[in-house]
Amino acid sequence: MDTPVSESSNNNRETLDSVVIRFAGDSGDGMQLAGTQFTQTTALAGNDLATFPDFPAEIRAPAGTTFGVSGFQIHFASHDVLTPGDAPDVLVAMNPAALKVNLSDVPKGGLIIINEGAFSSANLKKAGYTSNPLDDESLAPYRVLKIDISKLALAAVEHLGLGSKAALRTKNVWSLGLLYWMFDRDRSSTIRWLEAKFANKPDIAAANVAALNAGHAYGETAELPQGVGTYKVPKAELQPGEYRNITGNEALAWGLAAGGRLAGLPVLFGSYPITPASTVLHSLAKLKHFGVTTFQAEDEIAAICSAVGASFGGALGATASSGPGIALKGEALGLAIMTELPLVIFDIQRAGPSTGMPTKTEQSDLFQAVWGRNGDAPLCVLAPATPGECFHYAIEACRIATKYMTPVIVLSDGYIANGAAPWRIPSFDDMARFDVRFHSETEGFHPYLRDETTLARVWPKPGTPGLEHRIGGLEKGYSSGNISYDPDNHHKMTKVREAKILGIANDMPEQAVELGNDSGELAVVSWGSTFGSVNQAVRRARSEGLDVSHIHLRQMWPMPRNLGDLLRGFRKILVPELNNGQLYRVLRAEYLVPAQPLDKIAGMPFKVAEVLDGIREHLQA
Amino acid sequence: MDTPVSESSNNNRETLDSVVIRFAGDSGDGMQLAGTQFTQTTALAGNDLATFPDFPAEIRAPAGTTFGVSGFQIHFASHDVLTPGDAPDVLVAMNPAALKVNLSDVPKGGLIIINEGAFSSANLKKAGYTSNPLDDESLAPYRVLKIDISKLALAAVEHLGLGSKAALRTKNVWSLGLLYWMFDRDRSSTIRWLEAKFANKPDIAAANVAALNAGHAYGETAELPQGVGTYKVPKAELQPGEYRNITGNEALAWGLAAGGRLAGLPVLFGSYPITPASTVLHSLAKLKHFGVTTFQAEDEIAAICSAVGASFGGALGATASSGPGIALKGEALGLAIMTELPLVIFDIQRAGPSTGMPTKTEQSDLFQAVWGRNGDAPLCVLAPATPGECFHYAIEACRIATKYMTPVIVLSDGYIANGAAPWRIPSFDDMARFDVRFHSETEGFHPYLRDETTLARVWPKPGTPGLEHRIGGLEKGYSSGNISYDPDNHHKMTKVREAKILGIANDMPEQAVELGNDSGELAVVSWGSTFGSVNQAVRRARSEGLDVSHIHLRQMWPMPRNLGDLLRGFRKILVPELNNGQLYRVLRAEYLVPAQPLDKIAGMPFKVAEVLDGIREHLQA
Amino acid sequence: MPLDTPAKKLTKKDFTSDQEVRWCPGCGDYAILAAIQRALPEMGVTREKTVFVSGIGCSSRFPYYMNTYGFHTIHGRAPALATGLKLANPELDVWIITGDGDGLSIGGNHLMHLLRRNVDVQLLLFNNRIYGLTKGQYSPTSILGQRSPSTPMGSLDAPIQPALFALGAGARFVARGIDTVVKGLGDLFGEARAHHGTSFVEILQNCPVFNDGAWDGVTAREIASDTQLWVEHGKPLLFGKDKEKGLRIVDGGRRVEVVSVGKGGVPESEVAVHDETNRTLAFLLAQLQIPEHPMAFGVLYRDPMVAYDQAVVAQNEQAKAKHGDGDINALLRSGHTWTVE
Amino acid sequence: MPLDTPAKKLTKKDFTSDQEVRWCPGCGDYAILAAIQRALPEMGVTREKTVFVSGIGCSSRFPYYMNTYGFHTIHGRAPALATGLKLANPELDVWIITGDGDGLSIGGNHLMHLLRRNVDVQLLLFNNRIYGLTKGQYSPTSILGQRSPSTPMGSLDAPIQPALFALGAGARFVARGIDTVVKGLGDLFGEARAHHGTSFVEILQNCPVFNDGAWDGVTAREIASDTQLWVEHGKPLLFGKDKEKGLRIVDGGRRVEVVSVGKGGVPESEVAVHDETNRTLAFLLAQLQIPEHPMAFGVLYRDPMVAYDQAVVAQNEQAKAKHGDGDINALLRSGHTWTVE
Ligand SMILES: Cc1ncc(C[n+]2csc(CCOP(=O)(O)OP(=O)(O)O)c2C)c(N)n1
Ligand SMILES: Cc1ncc(C[n+]2csc(CCOP(=O)(O)OP(=O)(O)O)c2C)c(N)n1
Ligand code: SF4
Ligand code: SF4
Ligand SMILES: [Mg+2]
Ligand SMILES: [Mg+2]
Repeated sequence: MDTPVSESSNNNRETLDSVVIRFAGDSGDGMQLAGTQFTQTTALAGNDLATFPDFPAEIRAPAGTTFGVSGFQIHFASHDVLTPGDAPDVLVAMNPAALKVNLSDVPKGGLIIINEGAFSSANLKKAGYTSNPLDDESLAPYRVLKIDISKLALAAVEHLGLGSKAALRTKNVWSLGLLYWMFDRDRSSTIRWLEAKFANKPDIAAANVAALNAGHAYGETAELPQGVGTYKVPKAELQPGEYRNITGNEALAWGLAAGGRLAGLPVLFGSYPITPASTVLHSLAKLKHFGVTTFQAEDEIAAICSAVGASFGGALGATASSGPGIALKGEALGLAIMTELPLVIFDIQRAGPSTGMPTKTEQSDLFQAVWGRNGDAPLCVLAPATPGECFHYAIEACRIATKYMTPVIVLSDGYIANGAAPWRIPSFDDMARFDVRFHSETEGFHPYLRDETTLARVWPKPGTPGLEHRIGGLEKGYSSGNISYDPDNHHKMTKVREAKILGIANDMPEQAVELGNDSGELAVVSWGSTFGSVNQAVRRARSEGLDVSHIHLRQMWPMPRNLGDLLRGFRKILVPELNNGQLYRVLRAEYLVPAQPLDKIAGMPFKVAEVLDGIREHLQA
Repeated sequence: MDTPVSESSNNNRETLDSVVIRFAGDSGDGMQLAGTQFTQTTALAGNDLATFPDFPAEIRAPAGTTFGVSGFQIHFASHDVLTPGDAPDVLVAMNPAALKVNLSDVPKGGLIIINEGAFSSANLKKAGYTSNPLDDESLAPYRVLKIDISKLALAAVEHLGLGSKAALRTKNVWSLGLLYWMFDRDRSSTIRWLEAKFANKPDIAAANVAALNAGHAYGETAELPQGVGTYKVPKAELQPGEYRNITGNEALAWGLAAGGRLAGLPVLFGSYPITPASTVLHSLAKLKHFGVTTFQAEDEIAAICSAVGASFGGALGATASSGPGIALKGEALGLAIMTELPLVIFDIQRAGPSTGMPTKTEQSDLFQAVWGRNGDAPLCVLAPATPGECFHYAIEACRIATKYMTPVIVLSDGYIANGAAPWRIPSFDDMARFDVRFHSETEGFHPYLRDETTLARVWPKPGTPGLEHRIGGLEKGYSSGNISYDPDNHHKMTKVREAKILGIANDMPEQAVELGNDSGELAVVSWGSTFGSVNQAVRRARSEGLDVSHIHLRQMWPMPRNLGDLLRGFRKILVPELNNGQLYRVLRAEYLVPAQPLDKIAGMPFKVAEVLDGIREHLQA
Repeated sequence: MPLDTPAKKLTKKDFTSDQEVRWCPGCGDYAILAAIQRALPEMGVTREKTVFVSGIGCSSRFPYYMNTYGFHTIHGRAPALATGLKLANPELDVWIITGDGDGLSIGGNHLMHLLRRNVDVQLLLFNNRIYGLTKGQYSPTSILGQRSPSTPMGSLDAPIQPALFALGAGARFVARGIDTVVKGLGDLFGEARAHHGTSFVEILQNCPVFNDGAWDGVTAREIASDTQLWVEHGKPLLFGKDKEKGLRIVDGGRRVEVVSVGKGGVPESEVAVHDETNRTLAFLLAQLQIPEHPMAFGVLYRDPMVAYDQAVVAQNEQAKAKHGDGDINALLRSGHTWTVE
Repeated sequence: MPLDTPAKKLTKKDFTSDQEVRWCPGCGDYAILAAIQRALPEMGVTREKTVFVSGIGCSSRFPYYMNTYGFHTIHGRAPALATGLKLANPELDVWIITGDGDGLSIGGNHLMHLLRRNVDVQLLLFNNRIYGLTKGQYSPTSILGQRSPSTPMGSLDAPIQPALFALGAGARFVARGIDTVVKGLGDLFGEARAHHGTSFVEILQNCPVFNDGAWDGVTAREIASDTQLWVEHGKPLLFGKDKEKGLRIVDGGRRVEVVSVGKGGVPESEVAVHDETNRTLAFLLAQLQIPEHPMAFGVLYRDPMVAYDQAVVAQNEQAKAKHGDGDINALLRSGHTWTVE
């Protein structure tokens, strides 16, 4: 929470520039719901914002344990927001485990709102506390607001005569009400949402509304301790337009549907559930009326093979998975490369190796995407930076896949996949179509005839008389398309497969510099979901007078055609990544530039401060 | 065939320094047999030699077609031989297709021995000849010896009253006899071999011996045309010892059995057949009395999983495959990395991507081996240079896998796998044992206790009371071995997994320079099976006075600890590879040295001349 | 399933591609190829709507020799690929060609799911009880004790029985044929194609190079009438040169015994009658092995239900009927939005 | 199969690890865990010779809670891994824990080959007809029309029947139990362990979070006696509160009908008697579904043959007996060698 900008606002509210709030509680406590509603309301209030939901690995972890804690962080401000914030200004801790897990992230002086009612000795024990932190000195460095939220919520809904379990479940909404009061939010959209959600259970709806109002009223009426005030965060200057919240996986799904439309093709999406990719399948399964067929395959191999089969048949085949599942798809990816069929693959990265930490984010599949197959097997790799960009890059993947007859991997990650961000909704009507034209000329036909410019082979659609042909994973003759073991031909075909992919760089934008000059002392080169924290860090470094530029890659392969020249304009190159050093190696291999890694392999996004420290250190080194 | 060294030998034989002979015929013509026998006999005669068998992709390709041609090339000399030779001095062409496929490789003036009897118009047509090359000018640039071998072989075995099909099958042995005469070889070992092979069919044995003798006699008695003489290649100076021929796959199999012995462990080899890896399984299946259990799994995933299960159980788990199969193993490799279990993987590379050209060699799985998995998943990668080295590196893989509790990939390829080379047999008794000690201490036990030096975790064997424990693919707590989602712990574990693998470099030799100085103008850096041609090329370049050194890598990951410094001592670095540029990128990524590629992606080994040209060009550039 | 029919009557030659056939001389695959090239024109299919999809193996080279659309995919994955193809383009007539290794070793799982889903394709499994292409290792259908390069002392794992497996997996059409019984094959192919859903056809195939005569005990011409029982729906289960032998079901349906029929034997009425819609009977028939029993051929089981691809199309249509043709602009604006001015 | 027995009698507690159990409250997995922790001491096994191997899924977390050796592997591959483990160390007593997704979706092929090979392990398939861990997508055993996040309009693929699949794959021991019928489970576990070869045990399991009550039609206490037929070898197939109902086999063994037994019904002698060694009967029983028939539980099929791991050990011994303990020096010098002086 920044220092107050002024105090001259309504109701004596302090005006703040930006605030970070973290809701934390047991996974049964409804923290995700509270966070999502706060987000909606805050967006409506005109702030810019970013969020970070953090789930436990278990479906329903035993109540009260530290590994069952669920968190939702929101950062909102009167200016641009790029990250969910390093540290919470306000922590809402609904039980001892939530306090235990999150306390170390709260800066000294931060505000902690605690549900005292959950600090029973049983809960304290489950959380691994040997003494009650509310009774000792451990919270002294913070501003603490202890409230028996359980009891107050129960009281607020008592008149409705619900069972005590159901009644107690409203405590998340009660605390939401309190925060609405504290940050001057309007309750009405949440009330409408609750009434719609529980339309079939009017008493539950009423209870939640009552709790929300009660929490709000508590703020208005109760005497709050010293240091706990009320705040106002002015509207941000946002680009005008219609906005919505969108998660990365939703955006990928919608982008794929849109890409199919723009290509004039039906889409077949074959997938096998895996965290954190499953929700792409879930979203697409609802889009059957968009010409999207979804197929839950028996495994990842069948999933990608079904997509390859669909593309052979003249549809746009697509699939999605996460690291371990993508590993399984390697062999079939090779088939798509060899048969030069369009294919869209979403890799929602998670912490590895192996099963790793499935619910945690990471950027460690870059090598796998670019180089992880048998043989010389080039394809195109894209990496959106934000949930909203996922929509754009899913469409771009469809365009490139069909235009160049190639698989395209879109590298997302658990962080963008689940994180919702406000997104200015584009107009679909303004988007350029890229209708596919299937090959139709029977004269001189063979299946590996190539377009001279793109080097893409023709796409003949089964069902077309006169174009009957056979393809497969064996090497093809350049000028006949038949199986060929000719040594020179294999060399030539390997080179043409490479040239086709490298040529895609001519069809995509040059690399821009996000912040700073086109040359200088230090370029910080990031990719994917770390955009926000890296951009913030570079901004701060520049405000400290350091000569630092920010370059953010979205075209991972082929890389932007000007990238080598651009990088050579900097004396030093620092590559922050959520992995053990992958992009920095690719840059060195491609451009022979002295890129250095800055790694964080913790299943968590970078904090701005971590990147900033890395920049300072690197400049001193 | 070099120019005659002297003419003063026995029977007026010209003395030659080195000769390259290629046997070529239909796959039914027994060319591999003729080549192998010529090899045995030549080895006995004391020459050094190298061979290159080249099979058709089909099991039994239709007789007479060009894609059914089978070839076997042998290079033998009175000096060191490192490659099977660029171009044949002598081509034996048993039918029109064999002539058609191989003619372009024969240098002007080369000797071509042709089985005239097979040049029927039907065979000419099958080979795609429109006119008979024996009748036109196309063979004018060569020395040609036309013989109706079919007829002469039939005549030689007539007295045995075989069917004409069986009788005709002796024509390969007839031509072998002729070559034995021409190069002064002793027939007796082949006769013994034939008699043993056909012990159950004495008439076939007799027919073959008769044909062999008849071919030999033909040479002695027939008037041969101008320019066709008899030759002698003096013994080479070979290191004294007992020798045998060994193929790379045989050597891997035997090395694995030996490695199991040296570790004091039973071996479980789980594999699924695939060209060109299957023969490792075939060899090992015969070694049950060596404590080796072989398991033909239902697929590659089951194969590697069975090996991982075996290692968990306290045996040494191993598996083998080629590119597409290794791709399928990626996910399970990650499991072995995460659970830190020993595992030996042989990747016998073939031309890719996808199914590619299964019977052809290539080095295009380096990326896949080093980087081709989800997550940060480091392991050890070794690459023998010759069939004989396969034995040594299989043992080394066992040593490292068990000492460091890690998967080790041995990268071989189709060329070393099938190519037989004379190999000085080591004494097993001289080899250092590396007996595994399973963990036994129950006090303070957890499964991720590490050795301070190697960083390897302990290996507790199921069945041991008091060490009951659970492992799996989820991230482990550094100090408990239990599942951990702790962010810092994941960072620490990722780093310790990396450090463990990098530390292996301290346990392996420093990189030596094969030829030339330790620093200078140009280092040619090769790896794997290209050793021979690259070494020859560098030797020739040096003899031309060029400042070139040869560095041959066998430790692909971690790389030798002095490699960076060594490479930085050269102004230029050229990396010849049978792929589209993989090692050169790894070198740039690791050492930021200006390595440049020299690629050949033709399913064939380098010719010496190709590398030499590359060296010259690169020095000029 | 029949779709368009060609303008002019096609012949075997129309279905023969220009690629040289690259199987070993004498390979059973030749006969199967000829049988299908002959049978397709009979069925009145068009070349352009016909697709052959295969995995990897000698048998899987099949598509190259058919002058139709074809896809030679990767080992074991043809069923998965064909499923996607059929979902993308349900009007195509899709044939899957696989081997005992391709279909039952690496590809067993995809085969199982193809069968339970009941995708409308024909699957021909060439069972030579060996891995041909990789030079003769034993396969999941090899007999116990099979000697091969990977099992020099004989194999130890019990073979899978393809038809039994298919029934266990929920197949709705299970048939069996023999490479050399060309007429029988042609008929089976026609039945298979006519069936809506996955038609599973096992074909006993000889590999003269690596497993010569593996089926001789069943297929040799001299003994064929005693070792082969060709079943027909509604007909008694008779075999033998003069149909003088039959199968009687005993033990409350749990066992089958061979009986002599007619003079000196039992009356024909005691011989069981084939009911191709009964899965338990099919299970019984699929298990019959020489020498105790004849081996059963023909359509062992056929009990159609809706094909998966049809159901998918119908559900997609239903969604369209309900929501109208999807509107991307509306999708992007669905749920909660707000406007910044 | 029983090996060593522990020095002192162990208890449930000895088999309970120190890891906190992380299933949802009310999950059927708890009961199964308790059942095995109780059953193992009864069988007299030692902790150190016991290994639990699993894939990925809620059910696959099982090994963490057993204080034995354990391996939580990767999705679907537990059977393959266990096969290698058992070949490497045949003295171990290996239990595989899998789910309907883990074992029958991604892992179906490994399961099939485990069964046909007959590796001596026990496999427990927790069938909750849903993917639990990934939050509720339909599974290969989900009923037609199952609504789930991936099938919002209902699933279209026919479910696989695990026991039927196992029989088709050549399993030699097929049994079925219910999470809440703890006594029955304990008995089945004992029988499974006693069987030499792969013991396949399907356990109907409730997932209260994503598929609550999926089995209620069979398992609900009020109706259990009418919907559950617990079979016993040599005993008539009777069920109902007072065993007043039975199964009669009709139509030459092809169909099964429910009959009333005793007064007013048919004599008990007309009721079929269970023969666990008869595969066709097992196939018939495995297919029974409510509401037409009761669902069959207990050991549906048991017909031991030599276990794969035993055969492998024997063949290895045979090789040693024939060639003696392998000598690497001799191996390197086998075949043709020559000496350079
Ligand atoms: C991933 C992969 N693994 C292994 C192989 C090698 N391979 C090709 S075909 C085959 C088995 C073929 O057997 P089958 O399906 O019975 O066909 P057949 O050759 O007998 O007709 C194998 C193991 C491969 N091509 N790809
Ligand atoms: C290779 C791979 N693909 C997908 C997943 C995701 N995944 C984990 S468990 C599971 C399904 C679990 O279902 P089931 O086996 O029925 O177990 P349950 O959770 O119902 O007990 C899936 C799809 C994974 N972990 N690994
Ligand atoms: S190896 Fe056998 S199956 Fe393959 S083509 Fe030859 S004969 Fe046919
Ligand atoms: S999701 Fe279902 S199966 Fe998984 S632990 Fe929860 S209740 Fe059990
Ligand atoms: Mg086969
Ligand atoms: Mg389940």
